[in-house]
Amino acid sequence: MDLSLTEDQKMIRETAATFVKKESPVERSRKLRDTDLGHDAAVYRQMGELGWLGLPLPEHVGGFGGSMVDAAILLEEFGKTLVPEPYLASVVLGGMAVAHGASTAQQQELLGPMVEGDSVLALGWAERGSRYDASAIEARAEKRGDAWSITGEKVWVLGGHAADHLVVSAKTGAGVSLFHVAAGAKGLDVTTVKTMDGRKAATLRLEGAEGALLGDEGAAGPVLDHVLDKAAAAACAEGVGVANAVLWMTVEYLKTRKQFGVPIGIFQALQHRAVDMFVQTELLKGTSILANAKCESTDPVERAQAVSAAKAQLSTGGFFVVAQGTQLHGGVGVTDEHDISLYFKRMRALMALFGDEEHHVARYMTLPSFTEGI
Amino acid sequence: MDLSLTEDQKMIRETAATFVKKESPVERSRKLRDTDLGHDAAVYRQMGELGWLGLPLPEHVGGFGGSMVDAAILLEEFGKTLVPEPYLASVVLGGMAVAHGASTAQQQELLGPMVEGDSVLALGWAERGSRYDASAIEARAEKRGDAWSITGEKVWVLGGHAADHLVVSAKTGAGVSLFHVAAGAKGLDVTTVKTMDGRKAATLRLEGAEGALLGDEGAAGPVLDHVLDKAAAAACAEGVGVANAVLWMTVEYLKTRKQFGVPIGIFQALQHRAVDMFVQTELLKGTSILANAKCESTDPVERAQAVSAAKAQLSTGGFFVVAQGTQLHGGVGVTDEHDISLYFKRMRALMALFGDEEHHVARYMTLPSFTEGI
Amino acid sequence: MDLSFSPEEEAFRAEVREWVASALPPHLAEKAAVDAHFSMDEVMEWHKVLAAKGWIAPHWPEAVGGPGWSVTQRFIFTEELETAGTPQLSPFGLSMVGPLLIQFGTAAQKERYLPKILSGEEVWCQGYSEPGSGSDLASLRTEAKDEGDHFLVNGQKTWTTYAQYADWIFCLVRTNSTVKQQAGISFLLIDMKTEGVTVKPMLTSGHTPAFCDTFFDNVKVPKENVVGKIDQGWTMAKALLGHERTLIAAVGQCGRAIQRVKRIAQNETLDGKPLLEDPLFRAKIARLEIQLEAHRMANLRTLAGAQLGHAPGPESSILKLRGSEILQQALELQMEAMGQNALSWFNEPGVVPPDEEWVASVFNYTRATTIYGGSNEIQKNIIAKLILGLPQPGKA
Amino acid sequence: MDLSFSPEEEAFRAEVREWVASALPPHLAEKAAVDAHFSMDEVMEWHKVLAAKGWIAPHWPEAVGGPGWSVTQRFIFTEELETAGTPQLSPFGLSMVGPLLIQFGTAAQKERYLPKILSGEEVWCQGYSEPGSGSDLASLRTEAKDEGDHFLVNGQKTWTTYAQYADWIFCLVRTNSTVKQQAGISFLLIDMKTEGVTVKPMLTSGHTPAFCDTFFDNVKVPKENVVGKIDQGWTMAKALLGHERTLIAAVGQCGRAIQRVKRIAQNETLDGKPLLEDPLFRAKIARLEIQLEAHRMANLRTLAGAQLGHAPGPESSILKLRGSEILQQALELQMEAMGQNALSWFNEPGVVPPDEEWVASVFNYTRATTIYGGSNEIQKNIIAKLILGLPQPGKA
Repeated sequence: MDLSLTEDQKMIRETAATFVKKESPVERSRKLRDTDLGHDAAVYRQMGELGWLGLPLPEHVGGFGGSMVDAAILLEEFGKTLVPEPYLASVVLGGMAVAHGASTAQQQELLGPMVEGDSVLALGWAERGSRYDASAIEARAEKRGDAWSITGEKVWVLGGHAADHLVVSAKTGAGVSLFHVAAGAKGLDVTTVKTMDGRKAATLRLEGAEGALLGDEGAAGPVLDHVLDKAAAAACAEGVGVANAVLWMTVEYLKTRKQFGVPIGIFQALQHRAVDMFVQTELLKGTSILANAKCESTDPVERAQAVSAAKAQLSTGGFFVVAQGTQLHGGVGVTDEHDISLYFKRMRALMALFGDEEHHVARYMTLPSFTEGI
Repeated sequence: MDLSLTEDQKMIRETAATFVKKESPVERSRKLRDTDLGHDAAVYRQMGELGWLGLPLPEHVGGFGGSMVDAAILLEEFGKTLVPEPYLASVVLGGMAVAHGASTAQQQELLGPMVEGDSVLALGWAERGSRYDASAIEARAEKRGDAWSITGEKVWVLGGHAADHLVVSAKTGAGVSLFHVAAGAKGLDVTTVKTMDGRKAATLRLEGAEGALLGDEGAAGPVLDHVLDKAAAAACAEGVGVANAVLWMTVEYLKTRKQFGVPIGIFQALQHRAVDMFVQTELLKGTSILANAKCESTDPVERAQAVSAAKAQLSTGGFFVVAQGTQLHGGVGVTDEHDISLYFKRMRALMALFGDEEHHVARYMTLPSFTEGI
Repeated sequence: MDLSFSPEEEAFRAEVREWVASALPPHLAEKAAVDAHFSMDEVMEWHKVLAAKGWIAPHWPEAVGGPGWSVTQRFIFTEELETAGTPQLSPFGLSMVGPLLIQFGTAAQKERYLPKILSGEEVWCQGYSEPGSGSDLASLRTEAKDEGDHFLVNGQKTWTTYAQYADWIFCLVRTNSTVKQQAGISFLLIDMKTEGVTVKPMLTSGHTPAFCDTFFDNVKVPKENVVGKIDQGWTMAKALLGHERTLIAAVGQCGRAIQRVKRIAQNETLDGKPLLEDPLFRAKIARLEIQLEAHRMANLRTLAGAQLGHAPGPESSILKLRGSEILQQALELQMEAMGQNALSWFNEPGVVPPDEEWVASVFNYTRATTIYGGSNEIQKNIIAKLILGLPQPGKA
Repeated sequence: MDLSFSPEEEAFRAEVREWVASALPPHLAEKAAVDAHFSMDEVMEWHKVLAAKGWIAPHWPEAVGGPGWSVTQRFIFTEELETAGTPQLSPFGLSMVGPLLIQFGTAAQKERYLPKILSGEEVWCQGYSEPGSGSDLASLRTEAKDEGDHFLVNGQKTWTTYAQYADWIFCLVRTNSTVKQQAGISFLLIDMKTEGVTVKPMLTSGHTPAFCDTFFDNVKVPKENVVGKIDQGWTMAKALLGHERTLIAAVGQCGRAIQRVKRIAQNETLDGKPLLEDPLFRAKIARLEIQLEAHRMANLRTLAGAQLGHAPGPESSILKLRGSEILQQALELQMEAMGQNALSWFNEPGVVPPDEEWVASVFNYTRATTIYGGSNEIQKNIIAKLILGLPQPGKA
C-alpha cells in the first residue's frame, strides 16, 4: 500500500496548480458563463498540448497510459477555480466510452485528434426517462447497409453543444450498443441548454441520424457502467477541489470579516462549523482517492463499492461544505456576484451527475459485498 | 382550536408537579432499581387515591372519563423525575386493552380495582419474533368448556412481574383475541427480567394456562392497534418530561461548571448545542400533544399519522437531547452515579417501546394520507 | 385543549380558499403553479386585490384597517395563501414599518403613511444593514446630521431588498456619535425620490433581482420623519423585531414545497416505477414531513400563547430556525427528486417538466432564508441568552 | 499511489489472523464473540499472550522491544485485533507512559519500567484530570511539595480509569505555584502501593468498573520518579498527546460493530423477512458503512504521512472525532436493530440472543468515546486553532 504521489503525479499537480492559479482564475469561468460555448477552445487546445487530454488514455491513441488517479489530480485542481473546459465530458465520458467500447482502429480515429486538443468528444447516455440507469433507454438503431440509422433523444449531454464527435447509446436487437455520430450528421439536432452551474450541455434529437457502430453490437451495457463509474469518480475529484476552495475561502472570510468589533472567526460556534467543513473535505479527499483508484478495476463489485461510497459522500459531505460555506458568508454568500455562489452551484451540479445520494446508497447496499461474511 | 389547558388539566399538572418534586425525586427511582418489584406499591396505591389511575378511563369503571391528553400531563411530570410506578403498563396498556376490548362487565371487574390502586394490570402483546407487529404472534388459545387454554410466550411485558391480572393476546380460529389470565393461574410462568433503564418487565410462559376471553373472539387486531397507539403517545409524553429534565439539568451544569476560569456555558459552541436541545424539546412537546390528542380518534389513519410522527420525533429529537446532555456533562455524564445516565437510559427504553424510528417512518409513509392530494 | 378547528374556523378556511382560487389573476395563478419568481409589479397587483377585499393586513387592528380576525383565523389565512402559492407580499410596509407606526407613530404619521401601505400605493423597503455591520447593527455608520429643520443623511445601506421598486425606505441612522453605540441611533423614514438617493440592484444566486445597495449622498430628510424620539431608534428596532417574528414560520410554504417534492417524485421514474414508490426516497420525504408536523405544532403553540395575549417572545426564534431549515431541505429534496434535471437552469421552457422549471432558482435563493431576518446563528444566540440564561462573554 | 496491500502485507495479515485465532484463549474468544466486557485480569491475560509472542508493542522501537514493523503492518495488526474483538489492551503503559519514557526517560527509568510494561507485570493508570479541571488541565491543583530527596503529594485525581487494578500511576502535579499555570507542573510516576494512596472505583453508565477517583494523602514519592525535568510536565503532557493520537481511529472496532448490526438485523424479523432486507434499515447501515469507508481512508492517509516520517499532527484529531462518532452510531444501530430487545440489560442469559446480550451495556459506555482522550469539542478547538488558524478569544 502506498498513498503517496509518484514523481510524475507530483509534477502533474504542480503544473495544474500553477495553471489554474495563473491562467484560469475563477473570474475566467464567470465570464465564460455568458458565452455560447461556455469555455475557451484555445484553453482546451492548450490542455491537449500539455498532455492532459491524453493523460488517462492508452498510448496507442497518443495518450500517456496513465490512470484515473492521474486525471483526478487534474480535476481536483480544476475544481479549485471552476475551470470550465469539457475535460470530464470529452476525456472521461466521450473518451472512455471509446477507449472501453470501440475497436482499436476506432479508438485511434476518434481519440487521436481529441488527445491533441483538436476535437471534442461527448457521450449521450441519458434520456428523459432513464434517470441514472444507462440501460433504461428508448433510442433505437437500425442497420442500413454498412451504417446505422439512429432515432431517439439524449438529454444532459455534457459538452454535447461543443462536440465534434458524439457517442450515443441506442438499442438494437442485440441490446444496448454505442454509436459514433459526427456533429454535423443529417438527422441530428443539437440544442444547447444552459445548466444551473452556468455551463452548457446539449439535448440531442436524432431522427434517423447516421452513425457507426462502436465495438460489438449489444455490448455497451458493461462499457457504460464502467465509464459512468469513472465519470462519477471524476466528479468526486472535481468536488474535492470545489470543497477545498470553499473551505479556505470561508476560513479567510472568518478571519477578516468583523462584527461586534472582532473577526467573526473568533466565535466558537462558527469555528466548529468551519472545522466540520474541514473534516468533510478531508473525508472527501480520501473517498475520492479510493474511487479513482478502484474505478480502474474490471471487477464491477469492487468498483461500485468504492465509487458509490465516494459519490454518496460527495452528496452529503460536499453539499455540507458548500451550504455551510454559503451560510458563514452571510448575505454576500447568496448573491450572484460573490464567487461562492458559483462554487455552490457547481457542487450541486456534480451531485446531480452520475447518481445522487439515493442512487448510490441504494446501489451500495445491494452489492454482494454488503452482506459478505456476516 | 384551543391549545390551552382546561382548569382541571392545570390542576392535574400542578398536583403532579408537586408530587414528583416532593414525594418522588429521582433518588427514589434510583433506590428502587435494586428492588425486586422496581417500584413502590404504596405509591401506586396513592396514585389510585389521587384519581390518577382512572383519569383516562370511563366513568362506568370508576374512572374520570378523561382523555389521553389528561394522562399525558401526568406522564410528562413522571418523566421529569423518572417515577417508576407502572402507570404506562397498568393504565395505558393493560387498562386500555380492557377498556377497548372487553365487555362492560369485564371492564368493571378488572378496571374497578385497578382504578382504586388495588390491582396492577399488564398487557402481553409482543413475542420473540413479533418485533412491533402485534398480529405476528404464535401464541394459541383453545376453548375448553367455558374457559380457554392458552399456550405461548410473551416478552417484554411491562409491569408483568407485578401484575395481578394479565391481558394476553393469542390466536384462535377467528384470529387474534385477548384473554384475561390471573397472575397465579396454573400453567403460567412469570419470569422477572431487568430492563436497561433499571426497571423490570416479565417474560410470560403459558402452557395451557387458563384464561377468559375478553370481548369478541378474533376482534383484538384493531383493539391492540389502538392501545399501542395510545401507549406510543404516552411514551412520547413521558419522553417530553425526560427531555425537559435533561435540558435544564444540562443548562444548569453549563452555568456552574467552570473550565479555564469561566463557566463552560459561555462557550458559543456549547451554547448552540444547548439551544438545539431546547428546540428539540419544544418540538417534542408539540408532537406529543398532537399524538395524545389524536390517539383518541377512531380513524386509524389520522391516529397513525400523528402517533408515528411523534414517536419518530422522539427517536430522533429525544435521543439528541439525552445524548447531547450526556456529552455536555463530560465524564460525569457517563457514570452510573450521575442522574443523567438514568435519564439517558429511560429515553432509550421509551424509544424501543411501541415502535422505533424505522417502524414509525415506514408506517407514516405508507398511510393513504401521505399521498393525498399530490 | 382541542386540536381540531371549529366548524366556524373550517368555514372560514373554505371561504378563504374559494376566494383565493377565484381572485388570483390567471396569469399569476399560472406562475404560482410552478412557483415561478413574481416580479414586484405582480406582487403589488396581488397586494391590491387583497387590499380591495379588505384582507391585506390581518395582523393590523381593526381601527386602522385590519379585518378583526382571531389569531387562529390569521393562521388559517396565512397557511391558505402560502399553500396556494400566491405572491409573497412585501413585508416592509405591512409587517414592519406599518405596525411600528401604529404603535409609535404620531397621528400625522399614521394618517400620512398607513392608508398608502394598505392600498399598495406606496412600496417600502428597509435600510438596516451596512457593509460593515450586518448582525452587529449597533455599529452602523450612516449619519443623519441635524441641520435645524431637517437632517442631512450620508452613508450606505446594504441588503435593501427591493429598494429599486420602493417609494420609501425606513432606516436606522446615527444621529449622535458622542454617546454609546446603541444610544445615538434614530429611526428615520426617507422618500426614495429625494435627491441624493441612488440604488444599485444586484442579483441573488437564484438570479432574481432582490438585493440592492442604497447610497445616501447629502439627502435632506424632514425632522418629522423620525419615528419615536430622536436617538431612540434602537427601541424602535427592537419593537419592530417583535412584529417581524410572527411572520416567519412559513408552515404553508414548507407544506407546499413538500407537496412539490412528492409531485416531482410521482412523475420521475426509477426502475420503471415512480420515484415516489422508492422506499429510500419516500422515507426522506416522510422524515421531512414529520419535521414539518412538529414545526406546525410549535407554531400553533406560539399562536395559542398569542391568543392568550402573550406577545410572541424569544421562543418564536424557534419558528424562524425551523421554518427556514425545513424549507431549505424541501428544496434540496425537490432537486434530488429531479435527478439529472437538477442541472437545469430556470428559464428554458421544455427542457424539464413545468413542475421542475423553477426549482433550481428557488433552491439557490432559498439558501438566504437561514441568513436574513437575523441569521439562524443570531437566533440561537438570542435563545441562549434570553431563554436559557446562559452566561454571556465579557460578563462572566 | 497504490491502494492495494502488497502480497507480503496480505501474507502478514493472514499470519496475524491465524495466530490470533489460535492464540486467543477459548474463554476469551467466547466473550469476544458477544463483545462482553473483559475484566482487567482477562485483559492482562491477553497482554501476556501477546507479550510472549513479541507482538505487544508494535509502535515501540525494535531496540526496546518493538517487533520492527512498518506503519502498514501496524495498521493491519491493529485492524485484525479489533476485528477479532480481542480484549482492548490497557493503553496507559504501552501507548502513553511507555513511549514517553522511551523519548524522555533516563536510562535508569527505562530499565526500571519498560520491561515490566512489556511483560504486563506492572499495570499503569493515568492521573491527569481533577474534579475542578477536566479539559482545562493547566488549572490542576494536586500538589507535590519538595521535601529534599522526595516529594510529598496531596490532592485528588479523577477519571483514573482502572486505577483499582494499577501498580503505577503517572500524574501531572503542581511543583511550583509561584509561576504561570502551565509552567509549574511536573510529570510524576507514583507507586500505587505507597502509603496514602486510596482508590474509589465507580461504575460507568454501562455498569462496567472503569472509572476511579484516586486520592493522595501525604504520599512520599522519590525525586527520581520525575520524567523530564521538574516543572516541565507540560512539555511531557504535550509529547504524550502525540503518542496517544495514533491509537484512536478504531477502524477495526467500528467495522466489527457494523458487522454486528448486520448480524443482528439478519436474525431479527420484520414482516416475515430478516430486518436486514428492510430497505430503510439497510440504508441506515449502508450510510454508516460509507462513513466508515471514508474514515478508513482518512486513517490510511495519516498512516501514509507517518510512513514518510511525518509525526501525526493535529489533523489526526479527525481520526478521534470520526472514530468515536461512527462507533457510537454503530452501537445506536445495534440497539435499533434489536427492537424491543434493546430494553434488555446485559447480564441475564437467554432473554435475548447471544449476539444482543452485551449491546445495551456497550451502547451505554460507548457514549464516553466522544468525551475521553480530549472531548470532541476540544478536538475541534485544536483543529480550529492549529490547522485553520482561526483567531483565538482573548487574542483578537
